[in-house]
Amino acid sequence: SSSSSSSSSTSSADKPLVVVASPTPHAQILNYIKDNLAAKAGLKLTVKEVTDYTLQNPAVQDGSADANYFQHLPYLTDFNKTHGTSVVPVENVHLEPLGVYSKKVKQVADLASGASVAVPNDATNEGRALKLLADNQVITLKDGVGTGATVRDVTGNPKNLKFKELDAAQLPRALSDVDAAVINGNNALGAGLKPASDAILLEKADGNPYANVLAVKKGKENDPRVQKLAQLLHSDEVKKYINDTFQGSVIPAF
Amino acid sequence: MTWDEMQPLLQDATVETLQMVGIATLVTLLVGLPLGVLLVLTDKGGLLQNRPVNKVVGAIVNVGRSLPFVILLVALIPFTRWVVGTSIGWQAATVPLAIGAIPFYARLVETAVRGVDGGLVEAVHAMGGSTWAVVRKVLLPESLPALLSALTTTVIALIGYSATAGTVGGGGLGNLAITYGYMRFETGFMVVIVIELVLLVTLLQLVGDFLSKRLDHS
Amino acid sequence: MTWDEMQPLLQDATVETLQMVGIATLVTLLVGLPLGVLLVLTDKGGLLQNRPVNKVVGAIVNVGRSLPFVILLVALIPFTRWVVGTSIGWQAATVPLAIGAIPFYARLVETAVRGVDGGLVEAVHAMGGSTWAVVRKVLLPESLPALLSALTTTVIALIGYSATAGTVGGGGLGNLAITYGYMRFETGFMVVIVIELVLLVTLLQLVGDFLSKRLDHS
Amino acid sequence: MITTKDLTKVYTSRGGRTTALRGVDLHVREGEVYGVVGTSGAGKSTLIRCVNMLERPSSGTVTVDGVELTALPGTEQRAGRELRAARQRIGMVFQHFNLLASRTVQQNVELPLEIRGLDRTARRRRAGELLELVGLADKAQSYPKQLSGGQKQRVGIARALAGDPRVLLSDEATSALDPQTTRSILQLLRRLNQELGLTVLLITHEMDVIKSVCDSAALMREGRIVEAGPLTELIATDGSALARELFPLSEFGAGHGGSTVVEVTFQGDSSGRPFISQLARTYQIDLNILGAAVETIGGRQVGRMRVELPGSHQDNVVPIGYLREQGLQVDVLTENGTLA
Amino acid sequence: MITTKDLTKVYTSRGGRTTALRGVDLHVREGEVYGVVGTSGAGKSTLIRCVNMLERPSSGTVTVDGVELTALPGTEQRAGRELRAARQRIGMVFQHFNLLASRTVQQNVELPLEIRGLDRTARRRRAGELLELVGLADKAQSYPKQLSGGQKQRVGIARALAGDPRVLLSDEATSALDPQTTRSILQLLRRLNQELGLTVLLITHEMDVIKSVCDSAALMREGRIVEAGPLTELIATDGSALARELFPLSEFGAGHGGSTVVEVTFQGDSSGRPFISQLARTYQIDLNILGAAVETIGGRQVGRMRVELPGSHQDNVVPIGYLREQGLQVDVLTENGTLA
Ligand SMILES: Nc1ncnc2c1ncn2[C@@H]1O[C@H](COP(=O)(O)OP(=O)(O)OP(=O)(O)O)[C@@H](O)[C@H]1O
Ligand SMILES: Nc1ncnc2c1ncn2[C@@H]1O[C@H](COP(=O)(O)OP(=O)(O)OP(=O)(O)O)[C@@H](O)[C@H]1O
Ligand SMILES: [Mg+2]
Ligand SMILES: [Mg+2]
Repeated sequence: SSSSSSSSSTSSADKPLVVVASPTPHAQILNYIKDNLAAKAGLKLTVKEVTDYTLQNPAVQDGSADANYFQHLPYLTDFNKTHGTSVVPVENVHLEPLGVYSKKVKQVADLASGASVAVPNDATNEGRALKLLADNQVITLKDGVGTGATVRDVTGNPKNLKFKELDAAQLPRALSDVDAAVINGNNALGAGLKPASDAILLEKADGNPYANVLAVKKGKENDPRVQKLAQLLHSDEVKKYINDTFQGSVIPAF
Repeated sequence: MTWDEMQPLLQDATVETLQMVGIATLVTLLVGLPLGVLLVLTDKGGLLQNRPVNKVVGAIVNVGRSLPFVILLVALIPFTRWVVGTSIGWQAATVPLAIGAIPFYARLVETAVRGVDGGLVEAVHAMGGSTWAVVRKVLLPESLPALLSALTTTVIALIGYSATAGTVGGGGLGNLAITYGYMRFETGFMVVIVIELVLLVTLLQLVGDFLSKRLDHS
Repeated sequence: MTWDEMQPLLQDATVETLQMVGIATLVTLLVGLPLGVLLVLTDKGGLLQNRPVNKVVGAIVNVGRSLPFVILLVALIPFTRWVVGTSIGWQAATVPLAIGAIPFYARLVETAVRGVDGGLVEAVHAMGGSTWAVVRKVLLPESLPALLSALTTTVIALIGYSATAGTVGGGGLGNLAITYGYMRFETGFMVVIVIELVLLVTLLQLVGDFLSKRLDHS
Repeated sequence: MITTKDLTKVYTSRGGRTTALRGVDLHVREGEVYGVVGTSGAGKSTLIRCVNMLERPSSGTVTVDGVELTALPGTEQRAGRELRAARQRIGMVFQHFNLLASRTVQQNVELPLEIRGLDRTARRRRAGELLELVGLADKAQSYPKQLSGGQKQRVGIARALAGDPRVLLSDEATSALDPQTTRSILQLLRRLNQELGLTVLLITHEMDVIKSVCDSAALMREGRIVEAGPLTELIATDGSALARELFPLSEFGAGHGGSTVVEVTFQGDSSGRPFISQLARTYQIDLNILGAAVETIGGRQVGRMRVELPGSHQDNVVPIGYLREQGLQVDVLTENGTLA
Repeated sequence: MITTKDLTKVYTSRGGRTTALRGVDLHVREGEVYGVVGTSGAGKSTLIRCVNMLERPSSGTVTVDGVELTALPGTEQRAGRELRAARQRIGMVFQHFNLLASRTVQQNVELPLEIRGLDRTARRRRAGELLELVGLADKAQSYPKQLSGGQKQRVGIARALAGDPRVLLSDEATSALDPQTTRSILQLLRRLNQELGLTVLLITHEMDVIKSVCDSAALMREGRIVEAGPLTELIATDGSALARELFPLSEFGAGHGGSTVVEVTFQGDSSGRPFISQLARTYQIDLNILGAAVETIGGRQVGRMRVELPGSHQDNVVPIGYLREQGLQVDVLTENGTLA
């Protein structure tokens, strides 16, 4: 089939570059490039939206796709280690700052003892949400847990918070049923929350390891089409598009 | 992951699954059974023939079968909150589970009740029995073994559905398999959970078949 | 979101749904039909009575019905890649869809084929017909209307399942409803998609019922 | 007890309209066993189902035990309260028994009593009595599938009697049974009729059933009753189709050339007289019996005989006159064996 | 044509073992119509199903048209190639017709020919001939549900004949039909038997069926054949249960006090003699005929009469002796109407 032949390392330059991506904001950004910038740069781009994290690295590894764009570096590293894959990052693209939101309190410190806090239940976001709370001294985590921390790794919990693990997209909808929720930028924005003003706690952009990257199978980093896409992702037009479209829930990481 | 780490997770998840599926089954039975009987009674030539009611109920049942579960779940949030007071947790998961299973069970009930010999209905009419007597003395008791088989099928389907309960923090075995085994790549753990699921389902099927056969005097 | 923005998305998704469901249906039919017939033939008192085969096939079918769909999907990745050459896209989605639908259809086929009057089987035996003649001349043609109804039910269930196809980039209407309506909070768009789904399902049910009735001469 | 007046029934379906009854006047007296016969499709089942309103007649009236059922409100699918009350006084026995597989024999018999709202103890007692009556007391706790066809039908009869009906309807109650079982069911019906004074309206296509239990009978053809009356009267009726069905003589021999063949039909007392031997002795002729069917029906002897007299018709005018004087019906057959 | 030797059949199920056949020796000659009667559960269906191996006998042999079927390989569920070939020469007609609802009448008749592998044109021609034969040529394109019971059974017969069988088996083929339709089906069977020289083995529980079409008959009871032979011989046999079933006299009158009641059984020529009137004239007595059943079966007159003679038994020794001299079988009844 066409997708497997494109996996040969000497892929011809005029074949479309197949990129798998999560729908928001990754595929949206890629589609902006495809519709507005790719033709000028002489790049043929095919974007495939895949909602499942776990499939995207194998798809790149087995040649079903040329590149993916959905993950941050800690996840990629972890995945390579557990699955023996050799997917490498090309460039950082954007950051989706995680924030703590609440309809009940104005700051984290006001959370009462035994308050309920909803966190995402997926592997890339749960550990990150807990780390945000840990970095702000709300809880402490077991030493050495990486990005894959779960609520079971919470060792110190002075406020005796009750954690609820929910689907990331469900978090804004459940906000009125909990005292606070840790919500991804894109989901917050979709639900009409403004990260900059509404979050009672927000991830910092500087030195944040959770920037989402464009990644390819090792050895394809120098494919001219990949290089072209990387350049376009770092263009001013894309930066402006991200800022205009996502209003701070997604911020350019370049 | 060691067995000691798995054990409490498994135990909690098992309890959650049983709670969710148990309550959803109860609700499904209470709503789906009358709905299925209604579909038969209001059909053309039925005892309470009523085309509009039949068409509307039939359409609702069909729609219920075709909507993506997550959409159903979202659409139901206000209702769920009204019923159980929250939109998260296993209690909240029971509502969309039941609502998803009701049309499924109602169709199975319809088929089962249609299987009852029309001669028996006529016999009760000839005795001077009312429609209610027909339902209570003939349609339900005569189709009981089939209704029970249908319930077994529904419970097994509910166990499958309940994997989605994780979306609203409902937990359960299916969710555990997805979050640990699948998203965090604990393949060994996943296998353990799948084995537990298969055992649970097989047990349910055996018990259901046994009871259904015991009740069948035909 | 305006209609002009929705329209191309809807169109693509509709095509994807029809492709996925169409191919999965075909595969389900090709595998599920023989499997269902096999379940009847190998059962106790059946023409090819064979307890081990019957028990094993029955168990596989039961397990297939109870596994969370995502787990099935992941477990199948190597197989999917072997069959369609890729693990993403709508082609890849057809594999778990079909595998999920096969046990469902097989059970329905089993019920339909069991409904054929044993006297007809005996009649063919008395004429000197082989088991194959019984299957081809009696079991399949006589249960055709029921097999068709069962297929309608399966296609509708497949449309429901296919919402999960987004997991592997299969797209389709259900996935569109989830990504836009659920993840991006475009409620208006979600309503449009749900209406299209409901229309599609209702249409299928009507066509299925009509054909089944036309083929029924009993 | 049962009276229908100008009853018609038209079925309408996609296929078109079928007229099943075309003006039926049926009159069943209290305490009699009344049989209805007729070819398939004649409308027998439709008639009996109109009697308890399982089918609503298109026009005409049905009166059972003084109540005009056609005047009571309700549809075929949903009977009104008064019709339901009236039905409780009419028992019905079905060809395929229609017993509930989920209930024991006793619970099946209790069903009409449950519908009437009797309490548990009263129900149990009444069911016990009835099972005793039909000879199934020992099967009270069995399920229908454990019974033979005849036993199932006995349960069906016990159930039909549970509500102390004045009238019993039966649509081919014995058609699914073998002759021996049929006989025992018919004896039971006859006994119930005599002991309880029950009025029975039954449909059958077995002439033997009519012969052995019915007081009266009706013959239906194409939605009409073409003959009806007490059996003994029917048999005496010249050219009665029903009588011919009851005593088919078609296979009787045709006699030799040069002789006269007559058919003698008689009923009641006349057969008590030895007319054959009297004829032989009075006229000193040898009578040859080619065919005969003589039976005891309803306690009276009835029958037909085909008798061969030596000589031509002219030669036998006197003997034939003698037979007619005895009150016998005599038909002279032509050479080829048909009635002249 | 059909011979079974010491056939036994034991069914084993959870419930236990049922012995349905206990050593059956059946012999059906080529070209005859052979009837089997017996009470429900006697083993009739089991016997006929053993003839074409739908049930495998537990022991004993079955030979049809020279082929010993019991020696051919295969199980009940899966017949071997040779048994399948043998079955193609044995037609079977079922009580409930067993027509395929999904096929037209013509396609139903073509089914055995498809199984034999005939081509389309040949099949169509043969089906056309057969439908002509059974009088349903105009219904070729109808579906079974559009036919009446009798028409369905005609299709069943046409189908059974499609493979040019030497033997036709029929298990209660007319039990689901009304008497008129039954007659037409029986006439058809008789005609096929005479025109095609077909051997027919049929099961029934209607004595009328035996009387009207069978050359020979067997009576089964509890898995055994208790009586068998040509009909005329059976009737002449003293104390034949089958003859009694064929001519039931139970409803005949019992006579008055002070008289002697005798039952006279005769067959063939003896009935051609006017023994009743001869007796009357010779001994100058009045004979009263209490009951009579005289018919023509297989062209011969056969029958029974219950006759009342005046005076006690002693008084009638001479007349009874006279009757016996005529070759008639005479049984003297006791006062209460049973045979002495
Ligand atoms: N529900 C119905 N819808 C349409 N036509 C019907 C219906 N029931 C009976 N008929 C028709 O009415 C006529 C009389 O039928 P009915 O059943 O009363 O006959 P029957 O005398 O009982 O015959 P059988 O001896 O076969 O039982 C037939 O032509 C039959 O086809
Ligand atoms: N498949 C079976 N399994 C067990 N017992 C059976 C089976 N078929 C028949 N029998 C038993 O074998 C005996 C003979 O049955 P069979 O059907 O041959 O009787 P029959 O003479 O045809 O009766 P009927 O007149 O009711 O058709 C009965 O006692 C019956 O219960
Ligand atoms: Mg009828
Ligand atoms: Mg039988």
